[in-house]
Amino acid sequence: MRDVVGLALIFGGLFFVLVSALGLVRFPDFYTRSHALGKSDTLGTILVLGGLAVYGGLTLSSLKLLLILIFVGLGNPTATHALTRAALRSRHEIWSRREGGKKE
Amino acid sequence: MIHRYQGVVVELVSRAVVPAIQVFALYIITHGHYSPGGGFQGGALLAASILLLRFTQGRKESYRRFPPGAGFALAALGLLIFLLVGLASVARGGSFLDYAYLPWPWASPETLRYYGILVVEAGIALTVWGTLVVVFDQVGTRTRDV
Amino acid sequence: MTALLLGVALVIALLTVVPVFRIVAGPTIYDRVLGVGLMGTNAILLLVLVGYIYDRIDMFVDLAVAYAILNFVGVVVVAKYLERRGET
Amino acid sequence: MRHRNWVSLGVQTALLFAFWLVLSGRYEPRFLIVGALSVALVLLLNRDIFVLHTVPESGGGHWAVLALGWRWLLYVAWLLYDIAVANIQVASLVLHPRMPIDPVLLRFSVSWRRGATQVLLANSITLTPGTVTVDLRDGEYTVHTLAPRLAQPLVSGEVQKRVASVLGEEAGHAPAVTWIGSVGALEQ
Repeated sequence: MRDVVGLALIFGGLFFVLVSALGLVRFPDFYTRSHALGKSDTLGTILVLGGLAVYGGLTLSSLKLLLILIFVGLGNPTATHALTRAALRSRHEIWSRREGGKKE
Repeated sequence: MIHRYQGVVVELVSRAVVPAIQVFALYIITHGHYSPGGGFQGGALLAASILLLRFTQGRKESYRRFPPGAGFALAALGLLIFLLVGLASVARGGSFLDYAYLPWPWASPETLRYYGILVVEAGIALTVWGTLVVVFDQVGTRTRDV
Repeated sequence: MTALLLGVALVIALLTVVPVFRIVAGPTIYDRVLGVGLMGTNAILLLVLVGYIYDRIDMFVDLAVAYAILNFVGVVVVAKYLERRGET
Repeated sequence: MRHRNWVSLGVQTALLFAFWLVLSGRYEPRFLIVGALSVALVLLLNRDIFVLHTVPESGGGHWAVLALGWRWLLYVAWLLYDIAVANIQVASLVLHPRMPIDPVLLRFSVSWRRGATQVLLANSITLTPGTVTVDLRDGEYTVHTLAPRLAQPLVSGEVQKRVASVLGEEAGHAPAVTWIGSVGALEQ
């Protein structure tokens, strides 16, 4: 039972890691790509680490996995924010459909 | 290069994360012979936490917490600890860093080895910590006006 | 079970090619740093998975914590540097 | 030092020592002593930057801390659900062959002044549907969104209300939102 739940979480996480990789390729500009790190990759990491913690059972290592999970959940959005902020401060323009933008 | 970061997000998250990083670094230092790591890695993590503060708190705040000269002092202190422990065993007829010969006769060799390694790791960590911060400060102030 | 985890680890290792592509192709410096950040989180996952595969999770999880910390510090510091450069 | 700074010092000590216990995994006296010394050293080094000092007092007596913890749990559960929804939306956008995105910036302000609440809102925005907090200055948020409809919870003020209730701030009304098409337009 625990194995099944853990595996389901791991594969769910794998899907989102895949989505973030795809997003990094397909999105047209930096700001849209940052959504891949800020969201998809964070959730993917949380799911995979959570799945591994469930799979491992209640051990010290699983608790440490939860610590990494909290750290990534706090650090990833902050890093994304720091980067997008730096880009905005440097007047990096956003891609917009209305202005018929071309993929960078 | 080091100016007050106006972004409250990065500043507050760093403030929350830095104590945790330092506790983790101390864990790495003190559990060096049971898990990966040891003095060098722990010292590098301590230096990373100071760099994070340097970048997110601005020069004035950050220099008050960790003055530029403190890096030299820490590095020297670490080296001194390392040499003292090493030479203490030489003085009692052992070889350099032979913990069993430390001048603490009522402790068993087992205990001596544990505390000897602990103190030496702490010395290495202090040296690495101080040196890395000094290197960063030098590079940072050199390139600031370029 | 180990075989499944090995498969997951292989897929993540293959996916790491994508951030590398972003780091090489750019086009802006921000894209490159973003690629580094994404590669970092993938590396954390790989470390933990390898720990389970080799049954040395107690050791690899410490490495993963250290890597997570350094990844965060690295991206924030580079972002801060880029911000200063951009403001002038 | 005011009373609530002592409380936050106590909470910080407990958190760090619990962190140490999880990391160390050895509970012989010598490791506990080393742990206590380490935590004391870290507390000494960082005594003036505890982030808990900036967390607003939620009123009430000693039970207030427990109530705060409970509200946090509820909030994190809601956030996890929202992150899942957000990612399914982003995934559908990424996997869609024509990729129907229409990125815009939007800008709104909040009335609360405490850093902790502002940061919580900023990171919640980054994690939830189609939005990334690009800038935050004096309570004024600049948000990048993949498509205007994805930012609906922000426009209606729902996210702001939830974050405010966690840390006991004034919720306020639905914010006045300005939509901005480009970074160039932001300058004026």
